Formats: sequence, structure tokens, C-alpha cells
Amino acid sequence: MPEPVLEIRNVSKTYTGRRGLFGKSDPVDALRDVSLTVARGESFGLVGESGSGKTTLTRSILRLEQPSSGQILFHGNDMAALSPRSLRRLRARIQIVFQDPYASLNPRMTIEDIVTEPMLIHRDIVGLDRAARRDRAAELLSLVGLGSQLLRRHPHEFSGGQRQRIGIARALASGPELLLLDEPTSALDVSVQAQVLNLLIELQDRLQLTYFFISHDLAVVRYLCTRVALIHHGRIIEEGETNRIFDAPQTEYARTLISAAPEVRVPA
Amino acid sequence: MGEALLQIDDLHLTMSSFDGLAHVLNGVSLTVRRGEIWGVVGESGCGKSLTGLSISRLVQSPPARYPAGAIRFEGRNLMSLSQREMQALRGTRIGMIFQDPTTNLNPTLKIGTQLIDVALAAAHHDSSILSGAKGREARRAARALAVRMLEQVGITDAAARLDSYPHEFSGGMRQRVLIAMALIGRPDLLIADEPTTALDVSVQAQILALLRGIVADHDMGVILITHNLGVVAQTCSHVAVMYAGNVVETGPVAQVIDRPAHPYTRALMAAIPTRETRRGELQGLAGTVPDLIRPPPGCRFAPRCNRATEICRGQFPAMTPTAAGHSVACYHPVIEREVASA
Amino acid sequence: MTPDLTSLTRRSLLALAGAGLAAASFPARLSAQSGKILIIASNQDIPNFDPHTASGYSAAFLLRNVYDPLVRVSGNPPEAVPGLAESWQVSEDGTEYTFNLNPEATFHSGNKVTADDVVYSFTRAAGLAKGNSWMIRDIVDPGRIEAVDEGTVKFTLAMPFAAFLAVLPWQFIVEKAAVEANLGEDQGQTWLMTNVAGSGPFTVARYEPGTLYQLARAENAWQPGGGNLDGVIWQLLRETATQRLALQRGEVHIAVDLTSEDMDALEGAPGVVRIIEPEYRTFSIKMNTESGPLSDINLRKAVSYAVNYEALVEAAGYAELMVGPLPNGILGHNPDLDVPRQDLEKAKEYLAQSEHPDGGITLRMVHVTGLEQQRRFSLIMLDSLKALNIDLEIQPMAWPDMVAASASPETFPDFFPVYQTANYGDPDNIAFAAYHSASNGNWQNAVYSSPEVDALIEEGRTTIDPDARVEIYRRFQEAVVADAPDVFGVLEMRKLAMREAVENYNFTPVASNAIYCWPLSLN
Amino acid sequence: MLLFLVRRILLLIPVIIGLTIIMFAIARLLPGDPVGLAAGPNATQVEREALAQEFGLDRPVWGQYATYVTGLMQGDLGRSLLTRRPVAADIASYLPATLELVFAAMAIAIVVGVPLGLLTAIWRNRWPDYLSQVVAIGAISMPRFFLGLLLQLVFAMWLLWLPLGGRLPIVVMPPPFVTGFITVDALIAGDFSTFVTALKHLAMPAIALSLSPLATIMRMMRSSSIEVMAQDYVMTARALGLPRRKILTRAIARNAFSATLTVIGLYFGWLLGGTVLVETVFDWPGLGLYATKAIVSQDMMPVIGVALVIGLIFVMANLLIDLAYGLINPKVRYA
Amino acid sequence: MSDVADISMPHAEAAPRREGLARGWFRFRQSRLSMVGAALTFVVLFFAVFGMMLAPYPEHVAGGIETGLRFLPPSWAHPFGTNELGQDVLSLTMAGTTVSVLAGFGVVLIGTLIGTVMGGIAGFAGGWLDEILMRFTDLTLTIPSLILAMAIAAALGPGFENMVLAISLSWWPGYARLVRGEVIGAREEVYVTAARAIGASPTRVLFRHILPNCVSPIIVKMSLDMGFAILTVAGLGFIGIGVRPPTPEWGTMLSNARSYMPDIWWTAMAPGTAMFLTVVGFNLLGDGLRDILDPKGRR
Repeated sequence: MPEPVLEIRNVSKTYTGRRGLFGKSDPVDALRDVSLTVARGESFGLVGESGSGKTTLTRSILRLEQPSSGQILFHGNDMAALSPRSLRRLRARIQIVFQDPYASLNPRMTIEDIVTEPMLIHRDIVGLDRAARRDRAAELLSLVGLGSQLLRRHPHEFSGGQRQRIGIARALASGPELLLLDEPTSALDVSVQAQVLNLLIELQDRLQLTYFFISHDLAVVRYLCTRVALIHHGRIIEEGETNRIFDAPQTEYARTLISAAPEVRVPA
Repeated sequence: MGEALLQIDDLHLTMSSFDGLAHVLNGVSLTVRRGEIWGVVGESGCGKSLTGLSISRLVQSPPARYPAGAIRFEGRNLMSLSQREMQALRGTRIGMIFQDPTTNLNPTLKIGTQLIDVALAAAHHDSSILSGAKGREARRAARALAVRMLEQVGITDAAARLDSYPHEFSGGMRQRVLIAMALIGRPDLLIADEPTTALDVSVQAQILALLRGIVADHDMGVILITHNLGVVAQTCSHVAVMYAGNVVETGPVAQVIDRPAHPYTRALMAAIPTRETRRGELQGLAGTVPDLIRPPPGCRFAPRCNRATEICRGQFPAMTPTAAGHSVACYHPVIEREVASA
Repeated sequence: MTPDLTSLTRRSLLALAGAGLAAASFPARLSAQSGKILIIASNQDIPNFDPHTASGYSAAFLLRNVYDPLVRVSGNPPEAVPGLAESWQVSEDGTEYTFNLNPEATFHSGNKVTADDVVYSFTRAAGLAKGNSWMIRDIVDPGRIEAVDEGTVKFTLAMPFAAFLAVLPWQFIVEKAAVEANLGEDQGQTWLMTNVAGSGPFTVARYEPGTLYQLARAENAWQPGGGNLDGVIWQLLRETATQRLALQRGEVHIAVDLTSEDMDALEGAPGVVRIIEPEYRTFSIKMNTESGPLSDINLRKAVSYAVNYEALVEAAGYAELMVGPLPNGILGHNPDLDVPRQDLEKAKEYLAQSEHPDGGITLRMVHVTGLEQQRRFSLIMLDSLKALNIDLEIQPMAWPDMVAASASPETFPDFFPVYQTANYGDPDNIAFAAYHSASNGNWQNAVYSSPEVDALIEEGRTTIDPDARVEIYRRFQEAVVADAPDVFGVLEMRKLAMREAVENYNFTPVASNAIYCWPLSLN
Repeated sequence: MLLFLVRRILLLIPVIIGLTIIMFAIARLLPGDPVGLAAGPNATQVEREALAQEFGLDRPVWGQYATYVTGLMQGDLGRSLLTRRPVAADIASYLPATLELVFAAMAIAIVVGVPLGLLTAIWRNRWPDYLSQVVAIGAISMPRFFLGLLLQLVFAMWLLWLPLGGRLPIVVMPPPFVTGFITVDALIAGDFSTFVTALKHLAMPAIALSLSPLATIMRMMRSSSIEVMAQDYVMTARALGLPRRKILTRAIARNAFSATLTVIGLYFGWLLGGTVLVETVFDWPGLGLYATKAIVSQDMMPVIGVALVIGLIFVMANLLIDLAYGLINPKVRYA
Repeated sequence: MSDVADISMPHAEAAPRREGLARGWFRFRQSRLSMVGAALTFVVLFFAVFGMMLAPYPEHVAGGIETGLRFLPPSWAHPFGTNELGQDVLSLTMAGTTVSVLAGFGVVLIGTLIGTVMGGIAGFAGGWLDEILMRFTDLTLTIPSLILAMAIAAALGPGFENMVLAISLSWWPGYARLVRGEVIGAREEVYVTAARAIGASPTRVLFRHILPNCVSPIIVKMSLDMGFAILTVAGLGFIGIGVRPPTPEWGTMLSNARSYMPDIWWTAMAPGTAMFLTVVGFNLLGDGLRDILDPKGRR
């Protein structure tokens, strides 16, 4: 097995009850003792239904949230132990593409601003001046299949699929090696979804990216990912090679989930 | 095959907006019989939902206008009914279920109250629903009916749940309540607009199974509006594929999915990854849905179609039967037997 | 009735109002209240009922009706008439006063008013040193008031004081026994604040602070004369226009705070009598003689000659221009005094002799927030001073801020308009308060100080002989005019209006809005 | 529920402390000489000092504050420097007048505004809707004191239909004190003519005060009704054949009103403090006039007292609104 | 294999940014009331700038008096009559626009500034800082604002700056709550999470991503508040705690005029009507702006 890029070790996360207007709510266990390893260059799929803890795990990997216990290692380094400076450097190497292409782009910024922002923030690593950043933004846009003449436009002028491409271009701007893909196609129509999925595959091949792909759509995961983990109520239920999981699920939950997924097959 | 329950005939719908007049529905035709579950599929913005709402005459007018077409429900043209007459049909003859179970229930009223209100309203037009009970008795009868309906859609401890508020239910349960509400007036036609899109796959499967069971029990016609071909394949008996305000292909599910004749249907299916699709071999569909204010002449799919020729850009192709019950609106349909995106 | 706004004149409006009056129906007309109740509209609340701490004209109204002084003031020109004392004797040198109390005089409690009560009252007033006690400060020593017998009381003054009989109407007698029974820790102040221990013709029947105070005729009212009133209501109506309207509608009998505009509006109003009489109340503009540019007498004179006096009178409505520092008509007033009148040439001459021969300075005028006439005077000054190329900065100030600013010449503004009301009908009142250096630091005379003027004032107040006093005050007036410490302004007429139904009213130019109701009748 | 009430009432304590601290800080800002004013024009330095001492004004401000808070715990709001009367007693005598005015204005605003808002939402984009929108903007924009003057001019001075100001004509004895609301007390006493008279006096100030909340409530009700009409559950109700009237009362009015309630609560507190101008115009003997007079003479105890009382009523009103909101909206109740 | 290369973009070509403005203007123009508001506001702003110059009797505006011409009823020479000092009411009213509009702007601007800082910090920092700032805001909101403004104005003494400051100090809590709400809302937006995921510093997140997206509702509130600020300014003037003479101000004019009602009604009409029309103008404009800038808040 190739070198692990991301290691998640026994991560748990409990949300303490919030004090509401009329009293306290109970604490919620969002993640329970989750352990996963993502190897370099692979596409790792994380499948779960709503409320299963997918999003909490993503946010924890990005350090947007602190796990209650456990470690998240990036290339063997514990992210919780990093200095703010090192953490910032690290952020250049882990990037994310969000589910909702309409909400994830700042409506007040131009495409150029959006795509160059990571380069600006990480200019000490990327090392590009203003003009070079602009050139690179144009390059990134054509890489994701958009014309560089669109740099001056604002997000609202684009369709959903195009925005998702912009989101991908932004994620690539700081030259990351690991991309977290948080349901990047679930808000898109099937025809557009197919385009974006193909783009992702193409980019992975071209840029040697590692994907951590989160989805509730089994078909998409099976299409894109080499390894899959199922998460349910904050716990990893089953993990393994994609084909193995789909063809011979070991757990009851996995079997239910796979059989429930509608497929374009004529019922007998 | 029984008599047509619903017959939509060349329905046109326009919407006026800042940019101009949008031709949202452009001659939609569809026939639904009792016992049939029709899946209406297509990408977002192709007019699926507006077709459903038009049947119940629930599209705000203005800005909407119906320049042409008819919707016949058991032979009566709904387009010529007054709102009052239409209201008598809603709930009792035509039921509806919408996409988002969280927003479709009134958050400030108990589940029971909402069910009973619908039952009473329905009984107003069809007294047999509460077996002719009046006044107080009617209320009691409506309550009993509500309990029965909840039990029927699979809610346990139904009598106690009547006093709960919507926010105390999970998403799947709420959708069950909405189905119960739609069915309490014993409609003959049920229009379900993306009833499972907001739900998880496992819940989706349950709800779809429930729908299938109900149709079998009640001998009703169903229109299931969805963007998910998988759902159609799993649930429906017939399917109508819509593109940019037109129905481009109709037929029994087995026919259409096995042998899609319209290039658009084929493209849609090719875009869905299946067990057999290999990595990197998914077929995308280039381009986007056309601008409905200035639609392309002729076949609206022509600009994205790899089979398009000169004729396609001239006039819209008429629906032509290709096999029993299977029709397609295309000058160059794919007739040969083959499996999509092998 | 749809009045055409453009063609509506004041007269036609009044006719309209009169016609409407008849049509307007109010459930309870004045007569509906049992007995004869006189209603007076005022905009000033009554602070408290203690005769030795309360001050202000509203308090004066209450006190002079529910308490008795030794002597009362009446007539025009005002003179002392019997109150509790039915007669009195003055010694040659003017230092000994002997009062013989009216044997009929009884307190509301039924007890007789005795010399002891008089001594107690003066002692209490002097001890508290609040309210009106300033009028007799340094003149009446409580230790030298003697109860000769039950009905006789003798005052030995620290010095001759010409105005003694004029200040006595404002020194009220309380019932010693009643106060001592409720002494508390503050000389009975808390108790007297809301209770009455007097012998006046009326007593307090009910009161709602901020709304009304109702007096009822004392059961054992012993005072001679007297009208048919069963009671009096002091009704608070803050806006003068409201007072006027209420008077027109017959909801009140007397309105005491009317403006000139109101008086114009009331002209010819049916059933209404207007009383517009000169009163001993000066309204002039003090200048900062000690600090700032106006410490230069030439500049002061320049200003005095630049002022548009005609505008002052016009803006003041029913008023007459002051001639010198004393109110017109008061004892010793010299109507022929040579005082500055608008004369721009003279003004510029004086300006040329000052430190600012070309003007070009900015002076500061402060007026009290909400006092309309003061605001008008400020604007007139602004307008007048433009001729001298002097800018005026007008600053409205809250009254307490103004009081604070008076404390020193440095904080006192260049101009400050002041009303000086004669609390008693004697020139000493205004002269001492407004021009004697003893009041420096107080608002009445914050800065002006002249040994010559001081000496004249002191001589005037200790001289008894009226003719000698006239001469002294003549010199006083000339001395003040020569110093030009003020822009002498106007004497506003007292403007009262009452229903015709009120009978027996006689105007007295002292505290005329604190109406003494005993002689009045309603028909 | 009880716990919630207790917690909310306990929350009043920091509000009281905060309010008094803020107001004391402002009192401290005053550059003026309230003692000089209260002592009167002829007072000597000794008298002023005595007065300052009597009211504790010679002590450091924190000491004054400590005394005030100690008094407050016994319901003592201090004494007015000017009248020397206890502030609590003054407020008790002025508050009913203000409350009567505010309640009357709010009643007009709600009774007219809520149905009108609902109706205009139904008639959206037809002429009655446009007309009421224009009128509403006008009502919100009208300076209350100018409106008051115009009303006086027309109804009291020209037409002579209504009295110019005050709560009752001078000559009418107020009914025995029960609630402090003259209209209510007159009814309790069975004195119908006094009731009518009091109502006539109440009419103009209440209308002048009610116009802006009326228009706001109407606009709020209209917009939230329109918003609710676009809700999915209204569509569902229509799709399932519920009669119009039922949709209107059950779904729209109920949900739209719960949004409007918040505005009503805010306005109630706002009106309490906003009666100043109307009370000034109509000579209405309420808290506003009392506070104005105290402010102008820099008599801070009454000002602090009024701010405190209005603040507390405001908080209590919002507590009631929250409770009412919970009754209408079960989500809040159980959350 | 890939369809990446042949993407066509019909929408992108058809929708340049300018069209957003055109669309907004179109919607604004659709509403006749918004246009009336814009026109009124324009007239008001015109008088605010040129009122002093255009006044038929500029000497009266500067404090000049003509006591001989007191209380003249409306005529050609004095369309709104003269006041108690013989000053032309029309001139004073025209010149009074400047004070009202400037004071309104001042109040709204300072209020917005304080409110944005308080609300921005509270919403962005969250936690105890949020708690403290918002409790303080709520507390200030609890004090009746007019009484608070009056108390502060009385304490500071009359004058334009003092008055503006006094009202602003009672005005900001509304903005603090608005901005906090908007900031918290924006903080939860995915694009903000995206910025944080990129590694943007808190300052950058706040100033580049959050605040720019809160601007529309703030501008809308400012325009809607202008009218009320002008009313409050006039209210203080009416009570007698306003600007210093001879500065013409509508509330003060109305307060003076009141004593002469009903006989001399004209001195009240011009300032009262001017105030009403000004506030109507700003309110209509604010409604119109809200419709285009803040569709969420639309009726």
C-alpha cells in the first residue's frame, strides 16, 4: 500500500448541548471512534446518509472544528499539534470542493478574485506576483474547461455546473495534493454531474491528486472511488475495496443501503 | 386498460418576466389511466413541476397564461372550471404531494388538526368519505379516519401521534403524513412532485414502496415527477421524458429504459453511472437547457444533439409511435435494439 | 363648517370659535360642580405647601390663599393692608414695628392665632433659610421678635428697612402647635410639604401633582370682606394656547400665563375680560462688565446705542420700553432719565473709542431654553449687532447651567437676558437684587459691581423718608445708566384674562398672577 | 415553562443594574448645576451645600449609586431635587395616564392594522392595496407632533368636536381610582357620561400616537402574510382542497400574526418612551411630560426612575410577547 | 471522451454585470412609489444644498428680523407668511432643509458606524464577547430612545453637533443587532467556510467575505432610517433641545408656531409639511432600495 496521506485515528466528536430559549438540549455524538487511512493517489469514498457525521468529519479534517478526541495526521504529522503558521501552510495542501455551487462562491467577488485568493493567502508558498497569479488563474480556468475571458465575471452569471468548475479551480489554486470533495455533484443535474465527474477523473490523472470523496450517492461513489467506507450514526460501519463492498457487503446496514439505491434497471 | 383518467392535450404555458415571455410548456400531451404510475423525468427547468401544478390549476395567473391546450379529468376539461369547481376536485379527486416534507406541513398546527381539516373539506364535497356524518359526529369520524390513514401509511401509535406537531417527526415520517393527507379524501389521481428527493436513500425506498402499495390498493392513477431515472425504473409503470417544455418520449418503463428512442433519453441514461460503467467512461451531455424566452427553432434539443440535421432546426417533430404504447418526438430516433451505454 | 384657510382672518375665526362654542357640548358645565368654584389655569406646578421653603408664583398663589401674613398687599400702586394684623405702629427711626393681631383670627384647626405663632413662624423661616426668607435676611433677627402679649408682636429690626411692610405679605404664619406635633427630623418640612397648618381663607381640599390643586373655603374663615367662592382650582394647562382656548370655552375662569398673541386673539371674545397692566417686572439684557470685550465701557455703550429698541418692544407685544434700571412707575422712578436709544452714529462713535474700533469680534449670548421672549431678544441682538460688525453666537442653556455659569465672570456669557420680578412693591427689591455687588455670582447680578451704586442702594433701603428716597434713587439711576451694565429692555405688561363672571377683581402690580381669591365672587 | 419564567424574571436584575448604571453615567455627564436650580435664585452658598448634602450630591458618584440601589431594593426611586417629592409616588401618579394612552393607541393599531394587513395581502397589487400602501407610508412619515397640531387645529379649534388636551375637562371629577385608566374607571363607577368625555379626550392623542404603529403593523402583517402565502404548506392546503377561509385563518393569519407579534412587542416599549411628543402636544399628564420637565431642569432622579420603569415594562411586555409567541408557535415552545 | 473542451456558454454571454444594474433600475422604475420617493428625495437634497442660497429672504435665514412685519398672513411676498419676528417662513423652511438632512445623515452615519463595529465584532467573535456586547446593546435598546436622546442632549447643551451625537448614541443598537444578525448569517455561508478552508485569516474573512455581503441590508436600513432620524431631530427641536438660534430648524419652528395656533396657523404649515414630505420621500426611496438591494426583506 502506498504511503498514507491522511490518517484519521480514533476521532470522536461530541457536541455539548446548547442552551436554548426554553432549556438545554442533549449532547450529540457526531463522530464515534472513527479511524480511516487515505493513501496517496487514491480516491477514497465516504458514504453516509444525512446526519451520519460525514460533514463533521470533513470539517474536522480541515480543522474548522476540533475533534473531542483522537488524532488526524497529514503525512504523519498531527494537525492538532501544528503551530498556526504550519497549519496555514498545510491548508495549501488540503483543499475542498463544496456541495452547493451556488453558496460556496462569494457573490461579491469576481472569478479572478475567487480563484487567486488561495494564491494570495499562500503567496509565501506559491510565490507568485499579481500578474503571475492572474495568468495562473486563467490557466486554471481553462484546465477546468472554462474560458479565461470569464475572469472578470461574477458567480451569479454562471450555471451550476460552471460554478462547480470554478470551485474546483479555486481548490486547485494553491497546488494541493489532497482534495476533499463534499458531495460535489449532488446539487447538479445528471448530465452536468457526468461532466463534473469526468473532469475530476481527468484532473486526478493529470495532477496526481488524492481524493477524499464524500457522498450519499452510491452509484457515483462506485464510479469514482477505489476504496469506500460507510458511515452511520458517526461510526464507520464497513470499509474496503469498492467492488468488494458493493458485491459482497458484510454488514446488514450496507446491504440495506445498497439494495435501497434505485438503479436504472427495469424491474423484472 | 381502462378509460383515460387524465388526458393532457397539447398544453401550452407561458410566463411573463422581466426578460420577456417564457414558453415554459410547449404542447405537453399525456394520458394517465387508473392503475398506472407515470414517471415524468427531465432535467431541472424542463417543466415537470409546472405540468403537475397545472393539473391542479395551482399556477399563479398572472404571470402564467395558458394560450392553448386542455386537461381532461375523466372527460371534464379542467381548464374551463371555475376556481370553486376546481377546489371541489382538489383533495377528493386529485391529491398532491410535494418535495419537501419539512415545509409542506403547517408548523403551528397539530398533525391531527391538519389531517382532520382536509378530511372535513373533502367530506364537504363527497359526504361518503365520512359516511355522511354531520357536525360533531363528522369531526369524530374525521379523527377516526385520520388515525386509519396514519396507520395505513405506516405510522405506529397513530392515535397518539395526532396531537404531535410536525417538528416532532422525522423527515420520512412527515412525508408519510403528507401522503396520508393527500389520500384521506380518496383521490383518483395522485400527483407526487419529487416526493423522495429530500429523503435519504433508505427512507426513499420505503416511501416508494408505500406509494406502489397504495396505488395497487386504491386503483388510482399516479403521476410521479422526478429527476431520478432510477426512481422511475424502480417504481413506475410508464414514463414520460420531458425536455425544455416538451414531452419527447413516452411509453412503458420497460420499453423506454430498455430501448430509449430519443437521443435525449439516451444521453440522460448514459450520464448515470451504473454497475457496468467503467471509470472515466461516463457520457456527459454537453451544453445546457435552452433559453425558454428565445428557444431554438424546431426541436429544442437539436443544439445539443449529435444526430441533429437541418430538418430538426425547422419544425418541432411530432410524437410518433415506435412500438406498442411507445412514442417519441424525434426525426432521427434510435430504433435499433441496443442496450444504452454498454 | 369647512373653513377656507386662505381667507380666514383672526376676527372671523373668533366668530367661528364663538359659534362653535355654543354648539360644542360638554357634559359638565362649570355650574355643574357643587358650589362656586373658581378655576385658574396656570402652567406652573406647585412645588410644595411649606410656606417657609416653597417659592415661585404658583407656590405664592397657594400660600397667600391658605396662609395669612401679618399684612397683605393691595391696590395700584400697591400698599400694605391688614392681614393677620389689624393695625401696626412704626417707630420714628423705622426700626421698631408693633403689630396688633386681629382677635378674630383662627387657624383651620380652630385655635386662635397668637403672637407666639408669629414668633415661631419667623424663627422657623429664618432657621430654614429657604423660600422667601431671603427678603428679611440680615434685617429681621428672630431673637429680637417679641410677643408682647397674646395679641401683640413687636419686631426690632437690625437696621431701618424701608420695604419692610412690602416684604411682610410674603412671610406666612404657621400654627406652632400643629408643626411641633409633626416636627420629624427636619423642622416639619416633610409634613408641611403636603399638609397645611395655616389660618388662610382657604384650605387644600385635594391635589394631583402636575394636574390640579383644589382649595376649599375654610370652614372658619374669619377674614372680613370676602366673595362667594366655595373653592378654587389651580389647573395646570402647560400651553398658553390651551389656557386661552379653555378660557374661551368657559372651562376655566382665569388664565394667568397668556402671551401677547393670545391677548390679541382674545380681543372681542365673548364673555372674556382682558387685563393688560404694567407690572414691576423688568426684562433686560445683562452684560459681562468684568470679563471679556464688554468689560470695556465704550463697547457696552456702543452696544446700548446699537440695539433696535423698537424691535424689542414689538417682539414683546404688550410692553413698554424701560427707562433706566427701575420699573416704570415704581417709587423713585425717573421717567425723564436720559437712556440710550437706537442711534447708530453714537454707537459707532463709542465703538471707535473701544478696543475693537471696527468690530470684527464674536460675542456670546445665552438664553434659557424654552423661554420664548429671551430667544426673540437674542435674535434681535444678533440683528442689531450686525450694524457694528459684531457677530453674536446664541446659546440656549438649561436654567441650572445658567445658574452655574453665573458663578464667575469667566463663565458668565457676554449677554444674558434676565427677568426681574418685583416680589414686593419697592425700588429696593430690584435695585438690591439686580445691581448690588452682594448678589455677584448669582444670576440676578452675576458680575456688575460698583462701590458708588452699592452705597446708594444701601442708603436707599435704610432711609425711611419717601422724599429722601426718591432723591437717592434718582442718583442711583443716573449712576447705573452711566455704567451701562445692561441693555435696558422692556417692561412686559401683565397679561391676564378672565371670564366676565369673575367679580371684584382688582389689579395689583405685585405677583398679580398669584391671585388672592378671597375677595372674588362668581355670578 | 415555570423555569423559563423564573429565569426570565431573574434576568431583570442585571437589566435594572445596567439601566441604572447607564443613567447614572449620563447624570454624571451633566455639566449643569441642578442644586443651584433646585435651591432657588435667592439661596445662599450655605443653603446650596445643605441641599446638596440632603440629597447626597456632595458624595462621590459610586456612593450615590450605592445609596440609590439600596433604596431601589425597597422600592424607593429617590426624590426629585426640584419638587422633593418621592419619584416612585410621582411615577405612580403619572404612569396610568401614559399606559392608558399607549394601550388605547396599541389597541387601535392592532385592531385596525392586523386585519387591514391581511386584507391588503389578499388584495395584493390591486387598488385598495396600493391605496393603503400609500396611506401607510404617509402615516409612518407623519411627524406625530405635527399630526397632533393638525388634529387640534381641525377638531378642537375649528370644528370644536373634541377637546384640545388633558384627560378630562377641569370641571369633571375623575371617577374613583381603580385602574388609573379614567375610561375604565368611569365604566366601573357606572358613570357613562364621564366615560364618553374621557374617551373624547383620549381620541386625538391616541390616534396621533397610533398612526405609525398601525401602519407598521399593517405593513408587517401584509408582508408576512404574503410570505406565508408563498409557503409550501399553503400550497399543500390549496392542493388538498381546503376552503379559502380555512386557509386564511388556520395557515396564513396564524403564522403571519406570529411574525407581527414581535413588532407589536417592540412597538409597545417604543411607544411608552415615545409618548413624550404627543403628551407635550395634548398636555396629557403622563410620564413623558414628567420626564421632559425633569430633563429640562436636569433633575436626574425622575429621569432615571422613568427610564427604569419604562425599561422594565418594555422587558416585561416582551416577555409576554415571547410567551404569546410560544402559544402560537409550538416549535419555540418545545425547543 | 471528455466534453470539457466544447462547453458552450449561452448564459454567460447574455448576462454582463451591467445588466444586474439595469434589472434593478427596471424593478425600481416599475414601482411608481419608488420613483415618487426618488423625486422627493432629490428635491429635498437640492434644497439641502441650495436652500440657503435660493431663499427669497436670505437675511432672515442669517437671523435678520423685521418686527414691523410680524405675523403677516400668506401673500405673494411671503407665500407662507411671516413669523413672530417678521421673518419669512418660506425662507426659514427652505434653509431648514440643510439642518434636517445633515442631522439625519449624521445620526444615521454615526449610528451605523458604532452599530457596525459593535455588531460586527459581536457576530464575528461570538462567545463571551458577543454575549457582553449584545447584552449592552439590548440594555441600551431597553432605555426609551427619545428619553435617552433628550437626556444626553440636555446634558451636552443645545447645538447641532451635540444633538446629532445625542441621537446617534441612542440610535446605534438597531444597527448593532442588524449587523450581528447579518454577520452571523454570513459566517455560516459556505463561501465563508471555503475562505477559512483556504486558510484566510479572520481579518480577511471578516472584511473580504463577510462585511461586503452585509452591505445591502445596512444601506437599506440607512435609507429607511433617514426619515426617522429627521423626525427625531425635529422632535428634539420641538421639545426645545435642538439647534441654537438663529439656525433655522423645522422642529423648533413648529414648536414656536404652536403657541400661535390656531389664529396664526401658517407659521406651522410650511415646516410641518416640509418635514412630512421629506420623510415620505426617504421612506419611499428606502422601500424602493430594499426591493432591489435586499430581496429577502421585500414585502
